[in-house]
Amino acid sequence: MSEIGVRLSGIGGQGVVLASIILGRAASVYDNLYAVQTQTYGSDMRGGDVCTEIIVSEKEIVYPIVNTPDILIAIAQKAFDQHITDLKEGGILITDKDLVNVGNLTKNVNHYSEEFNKKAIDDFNEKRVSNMIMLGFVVEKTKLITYEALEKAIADLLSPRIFDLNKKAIDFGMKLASTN
Amino acid sequence: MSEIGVRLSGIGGQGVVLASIILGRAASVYDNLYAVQTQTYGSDMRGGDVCTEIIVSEKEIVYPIVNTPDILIAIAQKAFDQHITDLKEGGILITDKDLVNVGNLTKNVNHYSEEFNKKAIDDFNEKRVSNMIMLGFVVEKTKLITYEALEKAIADLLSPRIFDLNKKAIDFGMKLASTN
Amino acid sequence: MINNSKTNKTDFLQGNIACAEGAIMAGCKFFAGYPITPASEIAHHLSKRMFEVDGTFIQTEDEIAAIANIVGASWGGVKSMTATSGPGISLMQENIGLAVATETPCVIVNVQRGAPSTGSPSVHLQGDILQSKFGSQGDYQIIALAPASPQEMFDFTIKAFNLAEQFRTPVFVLSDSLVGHMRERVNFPLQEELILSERKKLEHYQGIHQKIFLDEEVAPMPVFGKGLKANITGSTHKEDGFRNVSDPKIMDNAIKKLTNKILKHKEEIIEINEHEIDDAEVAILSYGLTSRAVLETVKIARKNGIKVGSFRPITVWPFPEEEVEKLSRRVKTIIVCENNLGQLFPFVKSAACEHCKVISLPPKVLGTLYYPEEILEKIKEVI
Amino acid sequence: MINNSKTNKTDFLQGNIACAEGAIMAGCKFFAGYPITPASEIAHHLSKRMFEVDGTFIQTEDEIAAIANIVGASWGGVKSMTATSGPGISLMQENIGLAVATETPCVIVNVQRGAPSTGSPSVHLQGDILQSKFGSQGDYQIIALAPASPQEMFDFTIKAFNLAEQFRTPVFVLSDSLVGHMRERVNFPLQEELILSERKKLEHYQGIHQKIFLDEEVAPMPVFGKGLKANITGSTHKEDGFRNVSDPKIMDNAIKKLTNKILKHKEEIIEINEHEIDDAEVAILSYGLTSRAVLETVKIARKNGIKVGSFRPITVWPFPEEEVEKLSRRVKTIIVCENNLGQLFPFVKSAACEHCKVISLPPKVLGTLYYPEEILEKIKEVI
Amino acid sequence: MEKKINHPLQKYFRGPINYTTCPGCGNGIISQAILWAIEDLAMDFDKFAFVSGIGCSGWIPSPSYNTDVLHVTHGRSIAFATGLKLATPNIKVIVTAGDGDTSAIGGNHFIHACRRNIDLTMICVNNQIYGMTGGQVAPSTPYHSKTTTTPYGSIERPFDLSQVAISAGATMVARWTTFQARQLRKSIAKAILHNGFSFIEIISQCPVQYGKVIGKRNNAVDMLMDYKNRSINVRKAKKLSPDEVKDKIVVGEFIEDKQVPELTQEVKRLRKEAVSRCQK
Amino acid sequence: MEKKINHPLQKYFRGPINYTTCPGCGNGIISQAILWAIEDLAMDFDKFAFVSGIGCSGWIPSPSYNTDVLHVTHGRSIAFATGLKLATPNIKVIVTAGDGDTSAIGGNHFIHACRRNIDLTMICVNNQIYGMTGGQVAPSTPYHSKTTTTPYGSIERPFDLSQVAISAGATMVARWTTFQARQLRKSIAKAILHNGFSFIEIISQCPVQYGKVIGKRNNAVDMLMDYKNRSINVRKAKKLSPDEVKDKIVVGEFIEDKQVPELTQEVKRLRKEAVSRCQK
Amino acid sequence: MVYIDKEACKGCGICISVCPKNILAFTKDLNQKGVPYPKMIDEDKCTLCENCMIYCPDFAVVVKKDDK
Amino acid sequence: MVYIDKEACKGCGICISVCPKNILAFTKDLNQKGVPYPKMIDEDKCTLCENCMIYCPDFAVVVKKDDK
Ligand SMILES: Cc1ncc(C[n+]2csc(CCOP(=O)(O)OP(=O)(O)O)c2C)c(N)n1
Ligand SMILES: Cc1ncc(C[n+]2csc(CCOP(=O)(O)OP(=O)(O)O)c2C)c(N)n1
Ligand code: SF4
Ligand code: SF4
Ligand code: SF4
Ligand code: SF4
Ligand code: SF4
Ligand code: SF4
Ligand SMILES: [Mg+2]
Ligand SMILES: [Mg+2]
Repeated sequence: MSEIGVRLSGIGGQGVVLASIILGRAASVYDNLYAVQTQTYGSDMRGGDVCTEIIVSEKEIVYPIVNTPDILIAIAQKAFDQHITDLKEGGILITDKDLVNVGNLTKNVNHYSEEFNKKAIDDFNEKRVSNMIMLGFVVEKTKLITYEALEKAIADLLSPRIFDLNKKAIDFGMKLASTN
Repeated sequence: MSEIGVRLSGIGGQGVVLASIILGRAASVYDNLYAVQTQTYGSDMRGGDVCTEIIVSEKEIVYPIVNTPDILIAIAQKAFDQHITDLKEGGILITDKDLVNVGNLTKNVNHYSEEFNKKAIDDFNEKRVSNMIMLGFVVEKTKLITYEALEKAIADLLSPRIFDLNKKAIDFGMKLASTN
Repeated sequence: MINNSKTNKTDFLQGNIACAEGAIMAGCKFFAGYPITPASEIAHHLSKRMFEVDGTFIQTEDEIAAIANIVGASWGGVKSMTATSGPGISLMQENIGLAVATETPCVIVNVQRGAPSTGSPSVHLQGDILQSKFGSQGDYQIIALAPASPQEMFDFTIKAFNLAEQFRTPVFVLSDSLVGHMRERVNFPLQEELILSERKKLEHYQGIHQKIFLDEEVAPMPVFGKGLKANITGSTHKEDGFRNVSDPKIMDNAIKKLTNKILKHKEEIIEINEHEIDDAEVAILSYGLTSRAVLETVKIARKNGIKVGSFRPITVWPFPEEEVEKLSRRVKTIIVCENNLGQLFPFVKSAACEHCKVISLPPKVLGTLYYPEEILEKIKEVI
Repeated sequence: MINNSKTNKTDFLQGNIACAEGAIMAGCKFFAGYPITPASEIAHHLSKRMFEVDGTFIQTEDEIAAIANIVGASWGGVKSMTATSGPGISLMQENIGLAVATETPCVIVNVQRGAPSTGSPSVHLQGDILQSKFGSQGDYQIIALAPASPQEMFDFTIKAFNLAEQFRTPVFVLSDSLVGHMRERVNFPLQEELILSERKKLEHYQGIHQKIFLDEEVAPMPVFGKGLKANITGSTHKEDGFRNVSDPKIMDNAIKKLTNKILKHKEEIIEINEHEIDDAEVAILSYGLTSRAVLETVKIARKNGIKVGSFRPITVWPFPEEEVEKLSRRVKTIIVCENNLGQLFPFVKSAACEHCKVISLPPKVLGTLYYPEEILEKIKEVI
Repeated sequence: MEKKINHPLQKYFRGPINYTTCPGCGNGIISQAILWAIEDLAMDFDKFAFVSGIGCSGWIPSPSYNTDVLHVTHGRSIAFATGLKLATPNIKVIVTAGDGDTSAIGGNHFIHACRRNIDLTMICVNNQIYGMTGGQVAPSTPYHSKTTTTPYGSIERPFDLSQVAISAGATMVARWTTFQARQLRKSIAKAILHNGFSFIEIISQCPVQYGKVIGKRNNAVDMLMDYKNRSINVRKAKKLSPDEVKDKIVVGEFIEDKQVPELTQEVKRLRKEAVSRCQK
Repeated sequence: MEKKINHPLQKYFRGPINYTTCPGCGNGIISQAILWAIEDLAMDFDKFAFVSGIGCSGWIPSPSYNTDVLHVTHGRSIAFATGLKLATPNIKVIVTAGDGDTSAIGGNHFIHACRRNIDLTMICVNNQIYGMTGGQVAPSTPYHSKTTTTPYGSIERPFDLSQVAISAGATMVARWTTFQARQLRKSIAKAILHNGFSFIEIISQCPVQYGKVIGKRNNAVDMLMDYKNRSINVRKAKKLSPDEVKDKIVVGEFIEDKQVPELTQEVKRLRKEAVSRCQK
Repeated sequence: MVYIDKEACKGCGICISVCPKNILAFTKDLNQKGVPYPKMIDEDKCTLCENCMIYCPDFAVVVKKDDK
Repeated sequence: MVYIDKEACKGCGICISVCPKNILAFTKDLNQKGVPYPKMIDEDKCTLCENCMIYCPDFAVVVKKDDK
C-alpha cells in the first residue's frame, strides 16, 4: 500500500479526532504500517470546526500534511463544503446522510453516505458512538487497517467501561459498509 | 588651547565628581569651549573609588575618554597609585599633601601638592569644602577656565545657601595656588 | 529635524537628563518606569518634570507594568516613554511584541549595561543590539537609534518620538552606560522651530469594519474616549481589528503588513552618518559611542595618509541593508567595530559580502571604548 | 545516542507527550511550567508522570517563576525542564540570561505558535528562532535543537538533557505547534542502552577560591546541600564565583569564556542531517518540520533528474557556520527555507556567500508547511 | 414567543450578539450584569473603555462591546488599564479578567492596583480554573481538586481573592456568584461610581473545564444551584463560627466605598503643585 | 580592648567579614540576627542555603556566607528558592530580600509562596526605600514621602507587607525593627524550625537613602532610636484604637506557627500515591 | 412577553431552572446547532420577572414588559 | 571583655547608643577609613550584655564573657 491520505472533518464534539487517533494507532502500532496524524483547530477552541488528517503508508512518511486527500470524511455540512475541492479525483468520499447534502457532485469520486448520527441515536441510544459507527464503516470500505489492529487500538484508548459499547458500534458500522 | 585631558580621582564623598561637573559646565556653557565629562564607579556604589575625567578643548571633542591625562588630580593614596602611570610625561600632578604620599616620583611631571583636606578643616571648619579649595587651586594652576565662568557655574549648581562658603573656598584655593 | 543654529538654551547635561528633556520637548506626557542602573536618572528627572508639563510620571511595580502602562497611555492619545536597561528590556519583551502587533507608538530607552544577566550595571557595553530586534516572539520590525553623546540623546529621543508617531510603532533609543552618564554641552532648539510628528488619528467612527490596522501606509489610529469604538487585540487580527486566530492567510497578512509598514519606508527612516567615505578604501562601520573612537581613528589615519572613512548607522534597526550594500561597492574592506562580540556583523557581511571584504573587530576588552590605535592597527593589516 | 533497533516499547504519540516521555527517560526529575497552547500537554502529562518517577511537578504562578524554579532545582542537583511557547519565552528572557551566566544545566521546550504577540496559538510557525538566541540582554551562546516529528521530540529532548549536562548550559528544544500536536509512532529505547550524560560535579570543597565557573572545558558544578559552599551569582564574577562588577577585564573574560565554552565544542554539539548532498548543485537548508517538506521536494526533484539535496541543521544554535561554509564550497546555490520571514538567512548568507549563491524562500503563506511544488519551482528557477 | 426580537442590550454590541463561549458558561451572565449596570446608570457607553487579558473571560468585552476595547497579554490587563486611565482620566475604565489572569500571572499588578487606589473597576471572573487552556489548576481552585495538572488533587491552598484585595488596599470589594446576578449588577453599578479601585469577584460556572473537576461536566444548572445553596451573605457569615461557613461561599460587599485619595486625582494635584512651584 | 579578636560569628563567613554596606546600615544587624539564630539552634551551616535577589539586602548572604549561596535576579529569589527547596527538601532554605525585591517586582512570587506554604524562611529587609539604586520610592515607603522619584511626595499608599503575607496564607508571620535585634533573632530561629512558609519583615535603617527622605541622612542612631520610640507590640496594639497606633510600628509575631500541610511534604505524599496507583 | 431566539440558544437550561414560575421547558426540537431550546409552557403565569433574560448566557431571551 | 576592631568600624555610633551603661564613646582618633571609632570608657561598669556586639552592623565588636 502506498501512501493514503485521509481527512476527517466535522465540528467539535463529534469525535473525529479520536477516530483518527484510533486509525493511526492501529496502523502504526499493530499493523506495522507508518501513520501520521495531525489536526487543525477552528477559530476558537469551543465547538468550532474540526479537521484532522491522517496518512497511512507502508513506507516511512516524509511529508506529513494531506493537501489532497485520497479519502475525505465529512460529517457536517460546513466541513463538506470546505474540503470537497481538495479531494483527489477518483477518491473516496464518506458523508453523514442526514447532516451533509452533497448537492450536485461534479467530482469523480466514490461516494458513500450513511446515517451515522441517526443510527447512533436509534440503534444505540447514544449519540456519542456515531464516530465509532463511522470508523467501522470507513475501515470496512477502505481496508486501511486490519480489524485486529483496530480492536487493539480501541482497547488501548478507551476505558474498559465503554469498550464494549464502542466495539459494538464499530462492528455495526462495518456491517453497514459491507451491506451498503 | 588644544585638548586637555584631566583626571580627578579619590574616594566617594570627597566631591571630585562635583568638581569635574563645575569645570565642564564653566568651560562649555560660559567659556565657549567644548568639554566632556565621564566617570567610572568603584566595584560597589558605596564609598568605593571614584574617578572622573574631563576633557576641555577649543575644538569639538571626538574621543571622550582620557586614556593619558595631561593633568592628574589624586586626593587619595589608592587613587594616586592607580593612576600615576597613565599621566603624560610633562603633565601636571596635583595631590593632597596629607593624603597622598607620592614617594619616589620617577616621572617627569610638574607636581603640586597642597593640604586641601586639612585646610578645609582648619580654615573653614568644614571638611566638605576641600573639593572647592582643590578646584580653585587647579583652575589657578592650569587656567583651564576663566574665573567668571567658574563663578557662574557654581552659582548654577550650588544652592544659594552654600554658594558663599564654596566661593570663598575656591578663592582660597586660587590664592593658595598663586602663592605656592 | 533640529535646527541647532538657533537655540534657546545651552546646558551641560548628563546624557540621561538630555534624553529626559528631549522627551519633554518632543511632547511626551507620560512616563512609566522602574529604576535600574544606569538608566535611573531619566526617571528621577521626569518624576519632577512630567508634572510640570501637565504630564504623568508613574513608577510601576516592575518593567512589565512599565511597558504595559505606556502602551495603555498611548491608546489614551498621549506620547509615552519608558527607560530601562537590558534586564528590564528582557522583562518587557512580551509586551513589546504587543505594542508592535497593536501598532502602538511609544518610545523605549535602553541604557545598556554589562551583560549577560545582572552583569555589571555600570560598565559600558553595546550588548543588547540584537535583543532589541529579536527578543519578542515572532517576526517583526523595530526602529532603533543609537546616540553617541548627550546632545544625541536629546536629539534622537525627539527623533524617536517622531518616528513612533509616524509609523505607529515602538521605537528604541539604544544608549549605553557611558553615554547615559556622560556630560557634554546640549543645545536646546527653539520649540517653535522643532518639527514634531503627530500620529495620524482616526477622526470619526467609520463603522464596524473601519480600517485601523495593517496598512503599509500606516492606518489612522483611534484614540480612546472619543466614541471611535477602537477594537484592539494582540491576537492575530484583520484590518478592522477583529481577531482571527485560525486562518494562516490572515496571520501571513498580519505579519507581512506589519513588517512592510517599516520596510517600505526604510529610506525615510534610515539615517547614516558618513565621514571621509568618498575616497576611502576601508570603511569602518560602527554605531553609538563606538563611532567616536572610529572618528578619532579616521582623523589619525588620514593624517597618516591612509584612506579610511567612517560609516555610522544612526538607525541600527531597520538594518540599513541597501546602504551597506552600496557602501560595499565603494570600498575594498569594511571593518565592523562593535563593543560586543560582533552582533551586527553577520548582517553587515550578508549585505556586503558580494562586493567587498568584511571583517569583525571587537575591542580587545569588551566594555571599554576602543583605543584608536587598536583600530588603526587592524586597518594597516588589511590595507 | 539512541539505539532504535532494540526498543522496549512502541507507541503512537503526540509530539508533546513524546517530549515529556523523553524527559523522563533522560532522567528529568523536576518540571515547572505554566500552561500555554500549544505546549500544555507536556505539563498535563508530567503532572502525573513526574510523581511516578519520584520527581516533582509544579505549576508556577507564571513563566518567570517556571524558569526560576528549574534553575533553582538544577542547583539542587536534579535535571529539570520547563515547556512553554513564544509568549512564555519572552517572559523567561531575564532568567534565561541568569541560567546562562550561572552555567546552569536545564532544558527549555518552546512549542512555537503564531506570533508576534498573542498571535495565533494553534498555528504552526517557526517564528522564535532568533528569539531563542538573542532574547536576553548581552552576548551569549545557547544550544537549540529543532525536531520534526514526535520521535524526534522524544530523541532531541534526551539529547537536550545530555547537552545541558555536558556543557552546563540551558538547552532549547525548538518545536512548533504542528510537531507538538502531531501523532506518529515513537520507539522507546531500552533504558539500559541509552547513553545519558551527567554533569561534572564538584566532589569536595576546595577552598574559598575553588574554580567552579568560566572554564572553557566546563567547570565542575557544586550541588547544594553537600557542604560545597557554592558561591553563585548572576552578576559578573570570576572563576571562583566572586562578584566583580567594575573591572571590564573581568567582564570581558566572563563573556568570552562563557561563549567559548560552547564555541570551542561546536563540533561535538552540532548535528546536521544531509540528504543527497554529495552530487547536489542546489542545497536546500531547512530545519524543524520544514525539513520534511524539503525532503519530499528532494524526492520529487531527484525523480525529475534535478540534482538537489537537503541540508538540515538539527542544531540551530550554535549556528553551524563552518558546516554551512563547507556546504557552500560544494554547491552552486543554497536555498534557505524557513517558516518565517527568513530568520536564519543572514547567518547562512554570511557564512556561505563567498562561495555560492544564497537565496531565501519563505513559504507563500507563513504558518503553513511548504508545498513541495513551491520549492521545486524555485529550484528550477535557479538551476 | 419564538419571534426574533432585539435584545435590550443589543445596542452595546459591535455586531450581532454572538459569544463563542460553551453552553451555560457564566461569562454571558456576567456580561449582562456589566451592561445592565451601565444601562441602570444611564451613562454614555462611549465614555467607557474595557481592558481584558487572555482567557475566556477576556472575550467578554473583546471584540463584542461597541466601545473602546483593548485586549492585551495574559495577566497584564490591569497594567495596561493603569496607563490608559492615567492618560484619559475622564473615561471609566473597566477591566475584565479571569482568576488565572488576575491572581496567577497577573497577581502583582492586581495587588499594586489595590494599593494605588486608581479608579478602575475590576471584574474578576473566578471560575476557579483555567478555562481557555483546558482546565488546569488556578490559584483559586479549591484545595485538593483534581484538574488537568493536579491529577492527584491540588496541594496548594487557594487564595481568597477578595481578602487579598482588601489587605492590599482596595477601597471597594465585593464577591458574588453568578446566581446573584441582580446583586452583582448593583455592585457593578456602585463600583463604576466608586472613586477608586474596586474589585468585584464573581464565582462563575465553567461547566466544561471546572465541570470536569467536580464531575458535573456540561451541567451549568447544577453548578448554579450549588452556588445558590452554598452562598451566604457576609453579614450573616460574620455571626457564624469558621466551621459553619467552611463549605459556604461568603458573598456580599466586603468594603463598600472607602474614601481614600484616588490616583488620577492625586496626579492632577501634583501637576498643580509642580506648576506653582515652577512659577515661584 | 582594641585588640583584634575573632568575631564569634566569623566561622559563618567565607572570608574576612567585610560588608560594603554604608555606615550604620541595618543589614549588618540583620545578618547578625540570622547567624545568631542559627548559632542558637546549633544547626549545621552546611545544611543551609541562602537565596537572595538584587538590592543591598541581597548582599547579606552573597558572597559572604560560608555555605551555599545563590544570588539571582531582582525580585525572583523566592521563585528560585522554591525550585531549590523542592529539589533538596532536606536543606533549610533562607531567602533574604529587600522590600522592593519582595513587594515591587517580586510581589507575585511572594504571595504565591505564602499560599503554597513551602518551607522557606523569608527575611524581608524593609528599609522602606530602594537602597541600591539610589533612593527611589518603594511599595513600602510611607505615604507622602519625598524620594528620588516622588519629589512632590508619594501618592500611593504603602503595603503592610505582613498583612499581605497573612492574607495570602503565610503560616508564620512576624515583624520587628532592627532595634528589636534580640526578638528578631528568636523569631528567625522559630521561623527556621517552622514547617512552612515563614515571613519575617524587618523595618531596617537605610541611613543613606532613606535617611535623605526623613532628613536624617547618615544618622543611623537617630533612626534606631525612632524605631525604639515608635515600636509597639501587636498584643498591646490590639487594645488600642486605630488612631492611637497610627504613627506606631506594630511589631511582634502575628502568626506564630500555624499547622498546615507543607508543600515539599505534600510532594512526597503524592509520590507515594502515584507509585502505589501505578502498581495497582 | 418572553421571546426566545432559538438559534442563539445553546441549550444550557439555565433559564428553565431560574424561572420562579417553572413555566419554561425544553422543546423536543433541536435548533441548527443540534441542541434543544426552551419554550414557554404557561404564559399566563409569567410575572415578567426577567430572570430568564438576565441569566441567559447567550442573550437568547428577551422579556418585554410593555407588550404582554 | 569588649574588643573593638577599629579598622572594621565605620563610625556609625550605634554601639555607643545601645550600651545600657553608656560606657562607650568615640575616640578623637580616626581610623584608616577616616572615621572615629568607639572606645570603652569605663570597663568596670560593663555587664557584658552584648548589645554593642549584636547591634554593630560591621561585626566590629566582640564581647567575650569568659575573659572579663
Ligand atoms: C504569557 C502567557 N502565558 C500563558 C498563556 C496561556 N493562557 C491563555 S489563557 C490562560 C489562563 C486562563 O485562565 P483564566 O485566566 O482563569 O481565564 P479563563 O479562561 O478561566 O476565563 C493561559 C494560561 C498566555 N496566553 N500567555
Ligand atoms: C529587572 C531589574 N530591574 C531593576 C533592577 C535595578 N535594581 C536593583 S536593586 C533594586 C531595588 C532595590 O531596592 P530593594 O529591593 O528594596 O533593596 P535594597 O537595596 O533597599 O535593600 C532595583 C530597582 C534590576 N537589577 N533588575
Ligand atoms: S471553557 Fe469554561 S470559561 Fe471558557 S467558555 Fe467554556 S465554560 Fe466558559
Ligand atoms: S544604601 Fe541603604 S540599604 Fe544600601 S547599604 Fe547603604 S544604608 Fe544600607
Ligand atoms: S420572566 Fe420570569 S416568570 Fe416569566 S418566564 Fe421569565 S423567568 Fe419565568
Ligand atoms: S439560558 Fe439561554 S442558552 Fe440557556 S437554554 Fe435558556 S435560552 Fe438557551
Ligand atoms: S557589653 Fe553591654 S554594657 Fe558592655 S559595653 Fe557592650 S553594650 Fe555596654
Ligand atoms: S556599631 Fe560598629 S561600626 Fe558602628 S561605631 Fe560601633 S563599632 Fe563602629
Ligand atoms: Mg479562570
Ligand atoms: Mg529596600
